[in-house]
Amino acid sequence: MSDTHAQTVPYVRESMLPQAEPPVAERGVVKWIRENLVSSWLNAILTLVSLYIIWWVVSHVWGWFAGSVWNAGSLTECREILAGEEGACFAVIAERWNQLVFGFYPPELYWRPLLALALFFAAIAPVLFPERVPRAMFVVTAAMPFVNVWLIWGGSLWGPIFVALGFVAGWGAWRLAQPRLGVLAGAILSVLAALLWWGVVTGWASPDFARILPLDLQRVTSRDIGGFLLSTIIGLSAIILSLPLGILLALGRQSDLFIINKVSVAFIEVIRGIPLIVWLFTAQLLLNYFLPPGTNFDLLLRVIIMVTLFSAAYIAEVVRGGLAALPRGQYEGADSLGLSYWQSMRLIILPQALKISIPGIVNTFIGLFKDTTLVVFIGLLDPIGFSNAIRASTDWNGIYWELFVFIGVLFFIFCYSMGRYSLYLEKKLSREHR
Amino acid sequence: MATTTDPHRAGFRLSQLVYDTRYRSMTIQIVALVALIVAGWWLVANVVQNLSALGKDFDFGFLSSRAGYDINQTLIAYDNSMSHGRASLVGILNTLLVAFMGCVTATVLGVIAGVLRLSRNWIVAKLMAVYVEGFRNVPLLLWIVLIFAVMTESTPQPRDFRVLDDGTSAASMLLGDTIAITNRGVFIPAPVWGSGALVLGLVFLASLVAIWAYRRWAFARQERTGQIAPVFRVSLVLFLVPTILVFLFMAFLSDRQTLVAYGGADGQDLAGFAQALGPDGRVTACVVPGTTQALLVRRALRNSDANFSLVEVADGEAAIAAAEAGECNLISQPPGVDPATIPAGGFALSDGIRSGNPVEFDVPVLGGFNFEGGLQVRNSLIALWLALSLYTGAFIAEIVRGGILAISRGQSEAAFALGLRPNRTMNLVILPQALRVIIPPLISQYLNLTKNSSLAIAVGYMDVRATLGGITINQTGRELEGMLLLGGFYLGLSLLISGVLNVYNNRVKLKER
Amino acid sequence: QTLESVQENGVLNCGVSTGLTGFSSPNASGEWEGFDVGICRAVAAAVLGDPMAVNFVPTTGQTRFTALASGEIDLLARNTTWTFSRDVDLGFSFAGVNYYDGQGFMVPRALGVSSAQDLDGATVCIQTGTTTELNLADYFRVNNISYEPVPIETNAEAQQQYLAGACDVYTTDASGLAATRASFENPGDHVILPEIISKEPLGPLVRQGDDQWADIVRWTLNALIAAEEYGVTSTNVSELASGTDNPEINRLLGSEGELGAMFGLENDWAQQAIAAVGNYGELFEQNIGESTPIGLARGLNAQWTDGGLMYAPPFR
Amino acid sequence: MTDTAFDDSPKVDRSQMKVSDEVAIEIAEMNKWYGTFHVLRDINLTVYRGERIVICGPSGSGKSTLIRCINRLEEHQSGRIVVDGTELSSDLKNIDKIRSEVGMCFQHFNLFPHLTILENCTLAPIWVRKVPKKEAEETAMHFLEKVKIPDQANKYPGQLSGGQQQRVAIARSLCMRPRIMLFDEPTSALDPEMIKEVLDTMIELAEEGMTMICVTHEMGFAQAVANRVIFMDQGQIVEQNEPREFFNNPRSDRTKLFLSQILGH
Amino acid sequence: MTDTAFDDSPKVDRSQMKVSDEVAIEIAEMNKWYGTFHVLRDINLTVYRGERIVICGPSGSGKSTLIRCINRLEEHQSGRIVVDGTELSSDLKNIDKIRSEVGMCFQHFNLFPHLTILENCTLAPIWVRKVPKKEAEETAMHFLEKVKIPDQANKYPGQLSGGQQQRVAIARSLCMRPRIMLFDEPTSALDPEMIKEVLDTMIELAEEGMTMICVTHEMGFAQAVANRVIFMDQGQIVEQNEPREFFNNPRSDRTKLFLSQILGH
Ligand SMILES: Nc1ncnc2c1ncn2[C@@H]1O[C@H](COP(=O)(O)OP(=O)(O)OP(=O)(O)O)[C@@H](O)[C@H]1O
Ligand SMILES: Nc1ncnc2c1ncn2[C@@H]1O[C@H](COP(=O)(O)OP(=O)(O)OP(=O)(O)O)[C@@H](O)[C@H]1O
Ligand SMILES: NC(=O)CC[C@H](N)C(=O)O
Ligand SMILES: [Mg+2]
Ligand SMILES: [Mg+2]
Repeated sequence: MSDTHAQTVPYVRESMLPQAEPPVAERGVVKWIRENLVSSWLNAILTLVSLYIIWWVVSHVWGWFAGSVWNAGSLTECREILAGEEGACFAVIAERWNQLVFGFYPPELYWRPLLALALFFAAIAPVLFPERVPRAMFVVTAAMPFVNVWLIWGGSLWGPIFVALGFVAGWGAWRLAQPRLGVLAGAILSVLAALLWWGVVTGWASPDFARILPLDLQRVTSRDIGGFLLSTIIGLSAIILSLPLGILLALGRQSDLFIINKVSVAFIEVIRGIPLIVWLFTAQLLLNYFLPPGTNFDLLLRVIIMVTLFSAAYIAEVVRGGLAALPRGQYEGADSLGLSYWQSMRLIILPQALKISIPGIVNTFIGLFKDTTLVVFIGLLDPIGFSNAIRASTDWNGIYWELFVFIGVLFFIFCYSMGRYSLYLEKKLSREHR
Repeated sequence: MATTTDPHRAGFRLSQLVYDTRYRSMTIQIVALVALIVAGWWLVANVVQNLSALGKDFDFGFLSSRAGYDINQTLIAYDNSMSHGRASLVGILNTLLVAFMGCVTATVLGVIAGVLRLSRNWIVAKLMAVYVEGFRNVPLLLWIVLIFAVMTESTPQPRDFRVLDDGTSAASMLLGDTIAITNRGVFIPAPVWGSGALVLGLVFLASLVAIWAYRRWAFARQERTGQIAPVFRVSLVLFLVPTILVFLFMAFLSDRQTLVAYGGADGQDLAGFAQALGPDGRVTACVVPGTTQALLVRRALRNSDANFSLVEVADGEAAIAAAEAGECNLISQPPGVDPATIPAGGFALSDGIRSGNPVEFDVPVLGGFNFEGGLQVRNSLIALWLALSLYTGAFIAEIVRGGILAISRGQSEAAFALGLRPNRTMNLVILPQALRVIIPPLISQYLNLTKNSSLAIAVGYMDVRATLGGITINQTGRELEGMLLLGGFYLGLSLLISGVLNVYNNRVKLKER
Repeated sequence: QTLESVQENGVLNCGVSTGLTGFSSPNASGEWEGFDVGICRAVAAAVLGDPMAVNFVPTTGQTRFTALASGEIDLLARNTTWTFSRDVDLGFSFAGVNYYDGQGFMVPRALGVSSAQDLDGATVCIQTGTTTELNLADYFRVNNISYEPVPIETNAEAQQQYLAGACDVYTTDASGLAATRASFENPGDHVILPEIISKEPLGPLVRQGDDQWADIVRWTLNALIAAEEYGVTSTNVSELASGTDNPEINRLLGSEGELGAMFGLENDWAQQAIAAVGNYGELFEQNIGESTPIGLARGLNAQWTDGGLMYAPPFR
Repeated sequence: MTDTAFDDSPKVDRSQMKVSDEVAIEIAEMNKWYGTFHVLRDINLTVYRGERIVICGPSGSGKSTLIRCINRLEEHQSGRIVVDGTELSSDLKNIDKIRSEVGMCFQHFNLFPHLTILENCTLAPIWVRKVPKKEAEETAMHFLEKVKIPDQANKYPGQLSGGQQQRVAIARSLCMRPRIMLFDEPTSALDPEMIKEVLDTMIELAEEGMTMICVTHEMGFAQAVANRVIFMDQGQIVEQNEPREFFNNPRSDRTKLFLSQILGH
Repeated sequence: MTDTAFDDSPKVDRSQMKVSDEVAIEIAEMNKWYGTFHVLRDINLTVYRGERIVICGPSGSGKSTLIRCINRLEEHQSGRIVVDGTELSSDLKNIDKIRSEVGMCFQHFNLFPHLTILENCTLAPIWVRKVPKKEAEETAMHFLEKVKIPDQANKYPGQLSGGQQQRVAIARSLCMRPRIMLFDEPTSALDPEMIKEVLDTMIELAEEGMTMICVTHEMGFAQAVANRVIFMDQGQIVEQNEPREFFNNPRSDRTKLFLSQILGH
């Protein structure tokens, strides 16, 4: 048709063609099926196999799920209700819901952990969505750890307040000393001030304050905390505490100072090279060997410390990645303006490096949160621990799937949504940085 | 030149320690070192004090004392009279075993899932996404206990395999009665190496060498003439065919061996001999454990519904001696033994048994309490192995997917535009590049898997944590030493693996400007 | 110094087993009860005057010694066998024996096994880190029969594995077997074999090197045993404490002499302990005796006066 | 700006480049959809052996899609494309044949970063043409000399500048001794200095009589070497003409608008 | 090409820019090694207050290294560098002092992307000079006006064009009220149109009598404002002269060769 021969026949289209519908095979469901399900022989077979797998799973699970019993006092009762029919016995969850979620936490005090959780979300909001949340919210962020400790364990509010004041004292000493005496002396002084505060002032003043204005909440011991509450407490406190430590380790690992560098490397590698479960056993059984004779403190606290150290090593690697991703020019830019090392870290480097690291940190946290289940081996009652305990009771002896499915689904919801969040962040970051 | 103020080069001032870059780093390091030493000293001092309060010392001598406990899965010879050190070694090997098996299957699963997740097939891709997200977002421990529960709760007990009087049984073995899946584990046929096994092994090695040589030849020829030889298919044939042929040939050649019985009449066959022993009599056969002869004798006896027991001896000589001493009344002699050389008091049964292939399979059969013979892959191992593989596989799938996605579409388009076929494009262009991206995180997943194998504790698998870090510590009270060794083992392993990783990384780094 | 730290904390850290009906198990409301738990409560009552001031730390066969050695717990009352190496090498002091036991086997009745000698090739569930594990190895070695051990952490898991048929035999202390069987749906379907293959004197233990604390635990246990001998029970103890004409009882209950003060306790320490948990006989009957589902006979654990081995040294 | 860069190069004597009557590529009534989006509409185009065609047009007008259809990197849904007498269908053999006849050069070069320059150039001859390695290397060196970078043969792509990389990409295609070359904006990812290097190479190729279809906005290049300029818009060929006419005397309004934009700035 | 961009700008009246006798920077017998590689060899250079020095030379000749030594982004190993009467030694106090006296402007701007333009400019004054925030912001706005982008103050660097970013970088340095400015190829990462914006800003600075050392290949700029042009090669100062002489009458062969290359193309 087109005889537009080379140099001879110029061609001009007079009227533009409109959009046309693609041929039938190229549109709608037909096309979708053709391209997505049966684009080749192999694909067609795969489709059939997948359909079979889906059918198999659904047909096995559906009856069990659809026929589930939600109201019964024991497995036998459940079986009676089912009367031989297939069906799950989710009654166990209904009955033990409180235990699985809160452990032995006194039921009338459930509002406390819930409030603490709400507070936690309020506190991380300015970190997660810095654009949308006013900066004043950082006050909540700073106060949250102390208030939450008080909310969960109860006791006098003055304890946490004095601990917090210790940090304030340290910071004050830093502000006073650093301009005059320099960084090193300032740092030492501020640590000393904080220690002095905790060691002397707190012991001497806080009981008095407690007497004058009690601010007491009913105490709840660590042994009463269990279930998802326990996992969450361990996970969240470890991640919050490990963040500063991890940053220090990352800086240490980046440092040119031989000893500091090597110590950081050794710490990170040793922690990461040994399974968490070994560390937990260490926390449970060996820690006392390393402490002065006679010291003995809460197992939960020890676990939190151990998990904190553990996740700090991982966070350090994440942050190191963030630091390495910053162009050298940023360091030089800061140097050329005359900022000191700590100033440039605090004002220039870390804000950027941490931002890049947030997805990694969230992923570390997901891993950590899953790993909190390991505390069952040292006798703490996390959800899996409770599932064992529940199965050991005569009422529910022989129940498996329902508990595992429930725990699994809860973990899945948490971890999956956090994973999505970190993915969203990654996308956003790569958009911003390009 | 104009004069500038001459900076006075004063001697060392104390402020230089803090303000002079040269000394400052020294100062900080010394402060750090001192702090470190103080902290270390504090810890050690506490340990010393605590130990002495308990009247304990720090001593690794316990490793050589008698362990006294049994381990159900041992890759090397072990019994309870051996030392704690040996028990630890058994545990270490068990850890390495499950880690190795886990890494292999996790890789296979991960690669398949990762590739399928990129499939154009919507259902398959979604199914893989469900697998990956499902395993990644639920704690490993939960998967381990879940799979263990499936294995123990929904598989039959060995006694369910027993055929009842009405000829039925609650469960049956698979694949021609060779595999039994029970709630104590899966019993599979175990290979027993016969006398020809060495030859077979050599043939197999030779075919590996041949494959290598063929590949070199094919490569050289391609360089020379450009012709491309079918490497994969020929390799596959070389891999399988010679070994199978030799096996068949040797099986064809294998002769019948002579069974020598004591205390019957000449000319009997096995059944006759058994009957001759009377209703209370028992055929006791002297066998060398672990040989094909032993396996075949046992099989023959089992099939003859005679009442029998086996006596284990060290070798053929010992068997004859034992028979002459009356400890057993049946031994087997190699094929073609001259009847005249049959030791005194014995006679050859009329129906010999086959002498055996280079490889015989010891098929599990139901015994008194359990399946006997064969290889028992215990539930604890299976649960741990499966869970670790599935869990890590999900992570590997993401790595593989990421690796393939990281190779831009332009690369395959360029290869297509050059006329390369899809499979060549995969082999020559995509895979070499994707592997560089994939392998480093892959190895760190191997590391994770190895560390996670310590969750064996959830299913009672006897890994190094259970032996050295569990029973040994418990029996000897050497928790400090034991945990130190345990930590050292894991640390050494991961340093080793990451060392390998570093070497690899340095070798494949892409050259850039 | 353990005494001081316990008194300072106001709570006794007591290691018990993770759950063995009748010996130590948490009830529906999360409160621990049982025979071993009774010892903990008695010691707490003697030392702190409050039987509820106990922090129960569940331990497995494997973790219990480390927990005690490292100071995680102050007292281990967890059906633990008194052996030479534990006493000498591991560095513990046994405070006496609260139950004379021996290792037994439990099999499903359906297997038709009547003797341990018939167990050749059987799969055996054992708790790891126990004497039973070692006894089992010795026993089968001596009798030249083979077995397949299935190592298990806790009694609950063992029970589960055993019921699922993952092992043919469950072996542990006979008392533990009885307690486990009692919690089965159909206890009658399982038999405990006649062989008792070892001596298992079970008793509470403490760290070596703190004699004062060891004495406190030892004599608290003895007080319970003596109380039974002298007919002091939880119901009549307060009445008897005001003074009787038996000087031994008076010394025991503190109305005469200064026994408590000798190891740093109040003089009414034994009275507190007995009031809290009852005397040895009461403790036994309430938790594991014949009237309970566990139904253990006193047997060796009867008073020496009744032909048993329970024999408390004199309070003098 | 880029015009300037090109203006320095010697004008090519177009009459020297001969066009035969043989048809190299014939596209007839070709249509293509992406999903329901009609990207190419009723394309009719015949390219004769030795012709040098420049395609231009606004972004998104389907230029890339058109030339990618020619070596079947994209599938067309109706109409026919005949390359060198072979019709493009889903027949794999035809596709392979056409792809080894048609060389393609991408905007982003798409060199294989894990292979040296030499290996990049010999890969396809060895595995597709089954040429002995030695011979393939000789050919490769020949073409590398032609694009003036024989000394880079043993480096990796990452070590070369953009212009050098694009020239390697051209050499890589040439090593397959294609009869037709397709260029998809080969210079638009390059810095101005490098553009010249690449255009020079392309002009040399044109002088040797290679059939070329080139998507580019280097109007200097079009004026210098093209036999025909094709202007596309909204998936259609709007105008085609020989270059002088095309630039000086565009007929369609769209073309005028387009030319005013790219020449004006 | 880039010369053209500059030629449009008005010629600067050089006589107006005064040079005092005071020494701003003195570098004497300075040597520097990277490992065993001797990058700077026996550098002697005295810069007077108010002087504007342009450094040029082939790539790798050590130009950047030299000016980075001046504010101690790199350490020198022998010889001395005295800036504004303070000798650069390993004494941190001196380093801090010099860095706050010497402004530096990088090829890639190195703005802080997480801070707004205003924050970029006030950061150092607030934290190093301890100026109240309000005052710092006023100063910053002053200098932003000077570089003609006061309206961008609340944007983030990523939202600005390259030329604007470079001007912000200059303003950021100026906010520290440095007495000496160092520029390291400030225009070479920019598109031609933007180069002019930046050069104009620099010329304005020069007119105000700022002491400047500038590594650049913008010969137009050198001719317009420099008091002295220094030519470096292989880590040494090969030639220095006032611009007219330098360009019209280079003495060393090395310089001639270099000039023929950069002016010729
Ligand atoms: N894979 C695809 N799926 C859907 N639409 C596509 C795809 N590839 C391209 N398109 C669309 O097809 C149209 C033509 O794209 P094409 O790349 O051919 O344009 P172009 O003329 O080469 O433009 P440019 O000058 O920007 O390269 C565009 O509108 C584009 O958005
Ligand atoms: N950190 C470093 N380690 C080792 N060598 C370096 C380092 N930085 C620069 N060099 C080398 O020092 C020499 C001088 O580098 P410098 O950056 O000063 O050159 P330049 O004159 O600025 O060149 P250009 O015009 O390319 O910026 C170069 O040969 C370079 O390779
Ligand atoms: N079963 C147990 O937990 C205890 C077993 C045994 N009495 C021991 O002390 O080792
Ligand atoms: Mg395009
Ligand atoms: Mg430079």
